[in-house]
Amino acid sequence: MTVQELPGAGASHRSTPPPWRPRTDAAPLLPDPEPYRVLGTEAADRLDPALMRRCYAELVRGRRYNAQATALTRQGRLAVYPSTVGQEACEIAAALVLEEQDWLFPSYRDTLAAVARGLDPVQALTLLRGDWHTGYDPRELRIAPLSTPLATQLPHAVGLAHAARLRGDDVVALAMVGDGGTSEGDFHEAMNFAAVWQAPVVFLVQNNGFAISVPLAKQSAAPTLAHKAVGYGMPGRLVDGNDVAAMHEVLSEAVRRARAGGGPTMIEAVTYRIEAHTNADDATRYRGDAEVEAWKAHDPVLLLERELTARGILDEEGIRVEREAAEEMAATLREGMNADPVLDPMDLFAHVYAEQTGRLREQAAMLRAELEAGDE
Amino acid sequence: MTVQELPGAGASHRSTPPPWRPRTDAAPLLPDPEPYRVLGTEAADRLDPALMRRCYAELVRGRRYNAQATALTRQGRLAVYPSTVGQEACEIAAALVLEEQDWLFPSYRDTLAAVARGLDPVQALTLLRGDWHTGYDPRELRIAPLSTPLATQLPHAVGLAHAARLRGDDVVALAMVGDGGTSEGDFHEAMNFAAVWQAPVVFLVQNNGFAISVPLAKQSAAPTLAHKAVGYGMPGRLVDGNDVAAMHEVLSEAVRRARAGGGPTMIEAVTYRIEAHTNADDATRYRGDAEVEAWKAHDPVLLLERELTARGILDEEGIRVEREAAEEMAATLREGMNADPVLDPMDLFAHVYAEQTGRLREQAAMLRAELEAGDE
Amino acid sequence: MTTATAKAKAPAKPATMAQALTRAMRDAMAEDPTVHVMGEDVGTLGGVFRITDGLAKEFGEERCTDTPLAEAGILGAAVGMAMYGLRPVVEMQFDAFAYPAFEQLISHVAKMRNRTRGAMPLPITIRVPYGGGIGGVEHHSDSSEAYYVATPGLTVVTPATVEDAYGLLRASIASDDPVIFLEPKRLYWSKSDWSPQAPARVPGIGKALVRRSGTSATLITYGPSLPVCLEAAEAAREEGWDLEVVDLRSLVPFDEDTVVESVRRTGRAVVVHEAGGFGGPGAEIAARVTERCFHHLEAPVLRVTGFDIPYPPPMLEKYHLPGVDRILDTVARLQWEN
Amino acid sequence: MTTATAKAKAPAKPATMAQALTRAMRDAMAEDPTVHVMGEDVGTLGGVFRITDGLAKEFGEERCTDTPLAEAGILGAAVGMAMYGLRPVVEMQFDAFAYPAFEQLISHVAKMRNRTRGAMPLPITIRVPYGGGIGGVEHHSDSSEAYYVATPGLTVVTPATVEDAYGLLRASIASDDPVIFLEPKRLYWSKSDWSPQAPARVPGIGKALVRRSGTSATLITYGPSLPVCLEAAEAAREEGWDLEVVDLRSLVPFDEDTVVESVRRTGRAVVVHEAGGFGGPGAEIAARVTERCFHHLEAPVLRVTGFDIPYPPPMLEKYHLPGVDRILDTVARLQWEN
Ligand SMILES: Cc1ncc(C[n+]2csc(CCOP(=O)(O)OP(=O)(O)O)c2C)c(N)n1
Ligand SMILES: Cc1ncc(C[n+]2csc(CCOP(=O)(O)OP(=O)(O)O)c2C)c(N)n1
Ligand SMILES: [Mg+2]
Ligand SMILES: [Mg+2]
Repeated sequence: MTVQELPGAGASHRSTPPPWRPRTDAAPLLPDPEPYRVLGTEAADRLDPALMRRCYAELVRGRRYNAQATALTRQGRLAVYPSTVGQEACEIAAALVLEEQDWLFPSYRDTLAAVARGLDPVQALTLLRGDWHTGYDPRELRIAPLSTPLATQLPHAVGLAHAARLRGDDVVALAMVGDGGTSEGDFHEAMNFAAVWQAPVVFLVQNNGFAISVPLAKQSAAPTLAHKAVGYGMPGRLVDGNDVAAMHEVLSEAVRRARAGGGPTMIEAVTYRIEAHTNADDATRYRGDAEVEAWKAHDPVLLLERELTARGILDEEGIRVEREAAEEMAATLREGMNADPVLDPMDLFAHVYAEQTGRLREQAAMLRAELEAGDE
Repeated sequence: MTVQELPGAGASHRSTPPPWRPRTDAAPLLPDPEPYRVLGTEAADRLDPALMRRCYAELVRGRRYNAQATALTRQGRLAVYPSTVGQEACEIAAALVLEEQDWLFPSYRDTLAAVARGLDPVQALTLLRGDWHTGYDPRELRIAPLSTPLATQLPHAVGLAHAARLRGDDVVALAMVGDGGTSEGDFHEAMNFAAVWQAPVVFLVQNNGFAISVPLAKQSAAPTLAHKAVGYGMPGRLVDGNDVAAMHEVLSEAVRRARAGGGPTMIEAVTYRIEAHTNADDATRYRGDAEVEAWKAHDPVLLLERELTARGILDEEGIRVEREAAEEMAATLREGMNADPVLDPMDLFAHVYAEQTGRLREQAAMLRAELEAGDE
Repeated sequence: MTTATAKAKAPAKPATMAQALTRAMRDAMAEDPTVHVMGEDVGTLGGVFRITDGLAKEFGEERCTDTPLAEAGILGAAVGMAMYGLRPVVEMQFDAFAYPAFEQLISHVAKMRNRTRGAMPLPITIRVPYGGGIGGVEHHSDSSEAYYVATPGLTVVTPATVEDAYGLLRASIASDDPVIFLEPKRLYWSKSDWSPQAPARVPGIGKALVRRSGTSATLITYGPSLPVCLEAAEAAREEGWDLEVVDLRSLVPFDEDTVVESVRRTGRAVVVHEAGGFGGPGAEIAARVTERCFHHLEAPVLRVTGFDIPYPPPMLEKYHLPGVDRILDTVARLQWEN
Repeated sequence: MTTATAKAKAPAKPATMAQALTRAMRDAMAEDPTVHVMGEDVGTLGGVFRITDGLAKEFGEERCTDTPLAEAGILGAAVGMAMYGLRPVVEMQFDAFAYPAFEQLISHVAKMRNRTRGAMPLPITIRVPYGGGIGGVEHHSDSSEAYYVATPGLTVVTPATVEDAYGLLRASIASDDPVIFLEPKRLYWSKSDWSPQAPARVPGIGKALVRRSGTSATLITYGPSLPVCLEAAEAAREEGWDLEVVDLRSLVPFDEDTVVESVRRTGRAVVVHEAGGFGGPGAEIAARVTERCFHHLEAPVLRVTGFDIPYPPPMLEKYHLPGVDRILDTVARLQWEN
């Protein structure tokens, strides 16, 4: 094709370009500049007392669960534990907003969300105890395996939600990831697939300020992480991640939207990792006490406790009851984790394939012989 | 840590959360809703006649280059050619806005940008002729190898720009990618690194409507691709990619900004791939004529030609001169490509490592023996 | 194997490997509504090699889907779909463009069954057009099987004939394990008069086949190199060698018994493949065959492979690819005098 | 080897492999301003294994940089930096977390020199802590060397001693080719009284070392398995075997000559590594050694490797890792009676 042959040649130079319009209106996709808050604001007048009591109970249990798990690392009962102290509101809200048929896709840090969804804590901690990788059947409670490779669980959530939608099933997938995880290519690809497919997924980004030692400022230059949503054509929401009422509301709304066929939402929960990355980490190497103290004053359990006490929804007795329940849970967990797991080395060869290859049969036989020789 | 021990316990329930502010103001990062245009608008009054004559000359040559390259595929002189007919304004502007010391990172489609930057067309087409991979020394004209794996060149551009900045050198990197390429994880990671590092990079996304057969609607649900920028904290700009004056202006501005230490910019050029994906593709399988015709009427060469003729900057004679120059370039290219490339099979073993491994020496000896036996 | 309706709509009798592959997906989709095809350009266009031609038209875009351009996203989404009970068939457009999906493949696809103690198998078929010989520019001709072979949990299959293209792809889609299905690009247009109306009863995954019987030595090969080996075996007759040719058909599982039986009989063996030699699948085959046939071997097992270099540009690929002469030269080195 | 200023600031005499690695980077950075260290948590924290401890403090964050969390981005940016003349030293936090960077590695890092006819070499060192034995949860103990070994253009190095950790890392950083530098995690805290003040003149990349002389059979190994092999060799004395132990030190280039010389002498060989056996590096070693030592071999070359399974959870890893008993059992199968 040369210029001469072009159909428009000779026409006025004010020709109109091919029609253009943005595919969607960007304005409604953009997050508010301030994290959404309920506790301590007027919006708290609308709180559902029963729901908040439930949240309070879960938060207290969650806090206790964190303390217990960390204690178990000190006793050598857990190989490693990434704590969610300070992030319990996110974990709890994520679990509570889902229906039975929905799916949760936790990251390696989110054992608490899995426990709050109903998973047995010992099963939730199997990976971190080290007797097997995934300590539960993901289909039972619809909780995907805890994902160690960061952000890789996000496309899984999209694919699962998409498949359910194709099948006509009423299923929403909620996928959790950290601020650091948003830098991975898999985050990007998952967000894009979800938006293009209008899959019923909710992406919950817990911005806890750090990826191990790396602070958010070295991770992203975005106005907020929630602003990433607009680039995929989905709404981004910014929430105070320590405000369980706000978290529950915003997550519920996103789940409702997804369920109704309105497509995916991304939520940035602004929160803080109060403890070190894991028990193996030394947080004093990369952050000062002042920041930690400021965040401790904005503690998710405390925020709700104050709100509920001020409103007379919770009293000393109520607090005592929940703490006792939490202690019971902790005792059960301790007990469960004190029992040595039953190990069968021959499990190594199970489930590599549906049917064992010849080579694996041979290797299994070799190990069996070694074990038998050792027993003698 | 339990609730009781928290420092804020007992305080008023209207405590203030830790200070919050968005890292940057999102508003200036957002693209205008309409692609920026100069030609055929009042902004054209400010055009620099000399620059526009230069652009015109390059556009005419570019169009001719495309025609010639496609002809070469029919003659079997090129294995494959991805044409940029309709996209010449993007290709030319990308080349013209760079200083000598700057770097261009082309995708596999962007041989024309490389040629417009000064690369010998035969060298630019070596990859597509098939006698070697990269037909030129990238350091000579500071043109990175044409990148076949999509979006993988983007982090290279960021790294190079970052390195130059660390060294205190005045270097800007301009990286080109297609609409389809924005879906890849590497696009995301490169954008993020660039923004966090405030690297002097300009990302030019040519949205030509298709990734082979896949239309933009199946690729992204974003309002515009330029909206992706805000999620990284860099400005996104939307431009009419067929308007070389607009392209030149917006790209220059971004390059200037990068050079001045203002960080990266992402530009979406709205354009159209007039021909098939490559000569091997059959575009009738996935799109109708009407769309193509509408875009032909908005041809980049024609748009400029009309503007310049209307303003008396270009006349019949000027057009003739440029066309003749383009014919000459085409004749030289034809000639260059008609010469059979000199092949040395032993090149296979050169430059795999700085120093050949023993195994490679052995394999090279084997091939040499085979070739000698064949010669006998 | 197909339903009555499916038969009615069946495309013309496939003659090429490409057509047999299309037909295999089509029949699988007709039989099993959980089979979903996905990838770049697989829908409207039918794929750049047209292997998925007609599937979107027959089964709708939701069963044969043009995805966004992002291989990790494609495979990751397929994992999620498989978790929900679908059987995704993923097309990677070219060998080298499967690399972005490597983390999903290694850390999830290959391990999911094992890490969930069998609770969550992933019946995903990943079709990868592989190898050279088609004049492709760089990154379009890799033989990447070494990566897949070294990854426990993956089944690695590669057909060399039109019949096997159909049979092995059907078997791969039916498999409850993830399968890397390597399609030899340069055999896409190879022909046979095989007819799907009466599909030959091809052995399933994990069974090698002796494609030519012989007594002097065994050529062990697969995929794109099978026709070359058969040609070499014909040419070898002039030199007085009667070569046996074994087509592995799957690299994992590796059918040692068939190979070992042959090599014990012939006493000599050459492994032939296009992938680079160093650390390539041929190394495993040679090592294992030697281990099991040591006292039957008259000479060490040799390998004829692609050179240990990045895949060459189109005009030089003929020097790189294992050809008849190179195979015969290697057979000649099998210590016939000793 | 170091400048006067550098010496003045030098950290205390390294005793562990971890410290030797730190010291190697430090000395390289002090000598050559183009050496840049980058990766996740390498700056302020000094890396999760503390291998980059102190570098950001001594050389500034621009020379030792905490990157965003994205491995393809890290390696891709390093490619661009190397194109501009820097020498990036990239840390991948764990073996399995290098997989996201696989496309950059295979399609660019390994090929850039070749595809530009030598115009654009990429002197990048990619440090990958690898292997198990440290009680890591899934995805933290992979032995991924098979992937690297099968990729032409990459040099693949792995130290087994404190001295080599220093010497080989220096050599890798100095190399004009991209080097995969595999650090055996469980040897990070292994000790020696080697002193960097008088660095032993260690042979550079591509030279294997006989770590123990012997006459009965050769154990061929590298990285984390070297101490196990040395222990096995000691234990073997009781059985009457005098085992030679060869430490490969680099898998690419593979120092065939040293290995072949040893095996021709002993007539028997076992390859030992932690990576899975099927398609693992041991296959190449066994195949090649057999090819070159065929008539000297009393028995086929055997392999003791990790099983062909996803890496097991911490409590079961001891059953998976090649240990002294498994090595001795295998040595016993080297057909001593024949
Ligand atoms: C692909 C990948 N790269 C690196 C790591 C190592 N790693 C584990 S946790 C972590 C930091 C994660 O930060 P973030 O996403 O913010 O989650 P958080 O730990 O704060 O919950 C890193 C780098 C990993 N698990 N996966
Ligand atoms: C990583 C990768 N995946 C797939 C391909 C195959 N491929 C080549 S071009 C192309 C479409 C590219 O579309 P776009 O980015 O819009 O660029 P355009 O061709 O329109 O210039 C595809 C899928 C590739 N080259 N690289
Ligand atoms: Mg975090
Ligand atoms: Mg395009």
